[in-house]
Amino acid sequence: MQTVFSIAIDALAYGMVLFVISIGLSVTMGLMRVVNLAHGAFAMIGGYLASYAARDLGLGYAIATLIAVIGTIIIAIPIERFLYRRIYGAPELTQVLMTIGITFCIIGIANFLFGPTLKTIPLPQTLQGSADLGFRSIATHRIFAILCGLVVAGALWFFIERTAFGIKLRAAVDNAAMAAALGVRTEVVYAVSFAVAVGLAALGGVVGAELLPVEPYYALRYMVTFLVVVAVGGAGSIPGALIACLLLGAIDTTGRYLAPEYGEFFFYLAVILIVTIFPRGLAGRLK
Amino acid sequence: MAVSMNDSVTAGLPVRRKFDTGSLIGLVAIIVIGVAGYFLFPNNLALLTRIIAIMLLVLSIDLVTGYCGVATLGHAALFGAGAYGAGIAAVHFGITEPLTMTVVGAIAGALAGLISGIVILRAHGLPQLVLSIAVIHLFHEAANKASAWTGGSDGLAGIAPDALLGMFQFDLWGRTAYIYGLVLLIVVFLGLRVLVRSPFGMLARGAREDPIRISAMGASVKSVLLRMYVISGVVAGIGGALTAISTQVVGLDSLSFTLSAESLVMLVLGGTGSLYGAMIGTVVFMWFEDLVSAANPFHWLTMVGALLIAVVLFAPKGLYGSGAVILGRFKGGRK
Amino acid sequence: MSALFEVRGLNKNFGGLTVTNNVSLSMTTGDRVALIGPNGAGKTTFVNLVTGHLKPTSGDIRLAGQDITGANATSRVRMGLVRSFQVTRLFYDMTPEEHVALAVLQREKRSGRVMGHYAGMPEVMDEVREILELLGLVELSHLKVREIAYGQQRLLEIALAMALRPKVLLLDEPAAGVPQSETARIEHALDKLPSDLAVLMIEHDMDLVFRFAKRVIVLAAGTIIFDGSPKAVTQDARVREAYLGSYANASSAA
Amino acid sequence: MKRLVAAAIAAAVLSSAAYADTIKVGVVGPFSGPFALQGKNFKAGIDAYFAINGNKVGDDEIEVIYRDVPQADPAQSKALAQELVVREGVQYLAGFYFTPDAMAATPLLEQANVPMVIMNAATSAIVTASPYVVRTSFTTWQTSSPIAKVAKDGGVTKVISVVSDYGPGIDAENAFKTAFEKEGGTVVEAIRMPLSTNDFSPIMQRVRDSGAEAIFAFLPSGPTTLGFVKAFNENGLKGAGIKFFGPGDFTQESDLPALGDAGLGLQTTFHYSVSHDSPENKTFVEAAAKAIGNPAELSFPSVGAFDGMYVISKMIEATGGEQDAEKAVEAVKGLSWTSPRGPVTIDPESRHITQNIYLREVVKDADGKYINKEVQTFEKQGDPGLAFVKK
Repeated sequence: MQTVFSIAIDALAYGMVLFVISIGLSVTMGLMRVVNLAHGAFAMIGGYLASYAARDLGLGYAIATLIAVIGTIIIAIPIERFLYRRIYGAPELTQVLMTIGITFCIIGIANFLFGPTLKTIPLPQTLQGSADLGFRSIATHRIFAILCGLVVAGALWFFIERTAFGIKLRAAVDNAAMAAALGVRTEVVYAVSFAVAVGLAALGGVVGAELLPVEPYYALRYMVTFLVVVAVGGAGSIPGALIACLLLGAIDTTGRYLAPEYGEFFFYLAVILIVTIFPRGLAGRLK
Repeated sequence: MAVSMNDSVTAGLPVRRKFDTGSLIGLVAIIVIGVAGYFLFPNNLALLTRIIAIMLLVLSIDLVTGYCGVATLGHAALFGAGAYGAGIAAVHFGITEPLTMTVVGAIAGALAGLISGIVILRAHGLPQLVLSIAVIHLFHEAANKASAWTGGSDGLAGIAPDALLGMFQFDLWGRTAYIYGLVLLIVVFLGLRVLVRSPFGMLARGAREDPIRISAMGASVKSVLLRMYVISGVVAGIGGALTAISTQVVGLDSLSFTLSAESLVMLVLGGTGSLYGAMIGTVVFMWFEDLVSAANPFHWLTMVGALLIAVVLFAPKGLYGSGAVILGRFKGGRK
Repeated sequence: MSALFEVRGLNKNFGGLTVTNNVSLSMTTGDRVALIGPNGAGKTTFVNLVTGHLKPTSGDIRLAGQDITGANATSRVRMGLVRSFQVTRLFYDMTPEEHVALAVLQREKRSGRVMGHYAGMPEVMDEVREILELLGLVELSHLKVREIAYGQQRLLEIALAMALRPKVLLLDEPAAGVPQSETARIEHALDKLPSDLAVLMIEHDMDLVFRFAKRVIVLAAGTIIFDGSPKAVTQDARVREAYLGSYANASSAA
Repeated sequence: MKRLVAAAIAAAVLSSAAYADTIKVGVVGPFSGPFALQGKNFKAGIDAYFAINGNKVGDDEIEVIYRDVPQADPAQSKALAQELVVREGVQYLAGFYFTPDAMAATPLLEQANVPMVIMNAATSAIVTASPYVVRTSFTTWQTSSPIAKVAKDGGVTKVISVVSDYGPGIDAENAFKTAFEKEGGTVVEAIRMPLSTNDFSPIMQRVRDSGAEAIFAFLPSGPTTLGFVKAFNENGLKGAGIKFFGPGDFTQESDLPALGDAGLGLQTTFHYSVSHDSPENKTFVEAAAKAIGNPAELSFPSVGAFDGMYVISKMIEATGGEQDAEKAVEAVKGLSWTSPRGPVTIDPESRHITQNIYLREVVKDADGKYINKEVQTFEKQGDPGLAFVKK
């Protein structure tokens, strides 16, 4: 029983970290219909900025995170303006080519600027160490990541479902021409949602850095994981992504506990199974 | 509006001809470039052979992606199956005759095509992409686990193919391997030219453009795609076997996501839906990679990235596709 | 004795909503039947049930005495139940000749061939020519479909149906979207359909219906409310009721 | 025609060997991609050698030509090795970070009359693939075996082995198991986890459940080691007094700053520490740090490359610049010298390097820098893995 509990906690923590990092991608893929393989690259930029701010400038964790999110958005604005805008509505493969190209460039530049070594983001005193749960201990930063995930999920849900901007966004997604005719400036809507997605990526890069350390190849290394999460959840759905992350986290964690040598088989067979049963992602059926 | 008799109609009439000029031009081009490569880069034949092997993989992706519209990031599974098939045949079963090894590779590729086709064709769009990713990881992991057969991450070494046709040794300079590769490429190219013009080729093109219409004609789209997957497995398998024969070692990289993604990039770079696009994309990408990584390995990734972005911005249909459009416009302007 | 095509007690519910309600009809060789009904009457659902794209909640469908209720869409086509589309579904980068050739090859079970070109198969070519000639499409046979006019694309839809040599043909609004001036060509083409073929046409254009059909079936709210001669249809009180207001054009056209 | 071309090439190759006073060495390694750091270390080691000893052997000048294989890719490695031999006319092949890349190139050696000096690839079997292979790095068996004695001496009898599920990981597991059982200990459980594992918490749970007193772990150096060590600490295993052992890939110097305090106290066995205290190493580190630019990036492949160049220079000396692979290899069999890592010998039998393996502990030095401090020396260790190579 204790073991089951213990695995469940690990699964929850891992799933929530996945959620924080991937949810931005779900926004770009589901709401903006862009296969954005460069998502990990933006998360990585966030990680590097936070690491630079915290380690080299000696700023606090909260400020470093803020700098990472805002900085990444600022970096992303020209990229959106000059590159992404060219591929909205383009065929999937063209989007793949473009976003892989962007990823390669960002990796190359990061490698040049920061070097190939691992970069860490020093945690504040409160997030260091572990909390004792009685039967086991759990790292404090994992609890923090779980909280972050919940806050992000709630805020994003509110943003999309309950604000005027959310209404415009959903209208633009359903029918861009119609939304434009009704006076919605779709360009602005797209730019803002892109900024939100990038900001979330950066936040995920910072919060998840304890699990997925920042280094130049971060952007490629975890690309597949992000894609899988979004596809399983159903692109564009927040509850879908949340359930997918928790489910995949649980499968992954259980697999690695019970039979680590077959962990990979477990995970990908489960992915195949889920995708075949729910071809539009988990949210496709839940709605 | 309705176009009555004009020159484009008459221009279309020669379709009736039995002789396929397009294939002939392609054939001549491949031979000329191939022979030129042999004499211009006599010391780079190993690299050229590698380009041919990857070209076969890219052609194979084109069959399912370009002609049938299936998005896949897991096609190296077919290539790697061919490579391991030929390699295992040589190392564990003593089948070292190169032609037989190639056939074994083709069969292994076809089998892998069947298996991945069955899985991948169960979804569309992004979920399909993810299924293909899952497939390649499962193949990779399986090969890693079966290290008694595959050598695991250390690679399958000790493949020693016999002399080709009993006469031509696979030598240090890689001449035999290169010429063998070139011949394989020509055979595959001609075969694929026939295939894409054949009734089945038309059916496949139709299945990409409008699957509902195809099923209203009484053909099962899924069966068309699956058959194409198997055929594409044969082509990729031959490419894999060529690698196994020419390098005499097979590594897990031949079953990797990286190779799958890279070769898809090469295809899109050249332009999907045409055999020339696939071949041009491979040559340009690999040549560029070789050139840049030799010149400055520390920055080649940035430059390759810039190349890809430039292609999307300035040649959105890929190098060959956009080239053809520009050429067509030029011709049209002259008329 | 059985009819060539028969639908018995067909029902389809979506959740609590009954979209097709106990529909029965039968057709024999050479029939020319028009299925009409106001918008929302359930015509599209009916077509989807018959072609196998939807599963009926109950009831069965028989073709040439054989129960095909459980057969999937493609095998129904192979058994001789063919449909055309209301919105043109063609391959825009292929020529009309290729379209028809593909249909002929598919019918002949030769579409799986990985070798050869249809131009090298004289019997296929002859038939393709014949069909294209019959429908007046020969001149366009080597243009890409995207380059030909919409009216001609509609003709090609009919050509494809003919090439499959069906026993029963479902024509889903063959004249939809075609300008008035060109409907004559469509009508002309419909006249060329083999006389032993049973045709069920779904159409809004009442002129076309009256000229083409020997029998008219009216569907309203998922139920057949009329099945009889074109003459009788305008006199029928229930039909008038079903159309009143919602379909003013029908009365004026009648 | 064909024969003519062949003859021309052969002549070109031969002439470059006979008359050239420039001797070319082809180095294959990961100079870009996720492992670029290791390639950079190759280059730093080689540059350091030239900075200290000059690039001349007698009248002959050594020229190094680099070729990039970003990830394990034997086909590419073979193609590049072939190109180096045939086009560039290199007399020596060297480098090779990954085992399959080295294996792929070995069939060329005999025909090309070229010796190969392995500067990193750590699978025992490579030296058996061709008589022209010499290795100046280490094998996973060599670095993983001594820690069994450390564990035993520390009073540990039950150990759980956790390794990445790929060739070197399995080597490490077998090496440790063999050595530890010989010492009389038991490996209670052997876990192999996929290379792509990011979250190690469930693994740590397994470790805890196994009741072992210590963990033996092997992961390839790089990002995952960080997550592993952190998970070890955060899941309370460190606090519970479970000891941590592993070969030095875990605590390569360039990863230490990222590990930070979490790494303190980790005990690993390895053939080289950047902090090794000897005059030879001081000179080496100075030159290599200058060559690599950022001293924090300096790590173990540099010393393999440095000694590899030393071996090659001895080969050139012995052959007088002539291309003669057999003579060259023969000349370095049994060669002994003092490397930056300590005294070493090329074992005449296996052509693998015999060297000291050190037990090191991660500590903070006087400047607050994290280092691997050598605390114990296992002298003259050969490669125990050779005995297990399948013939």
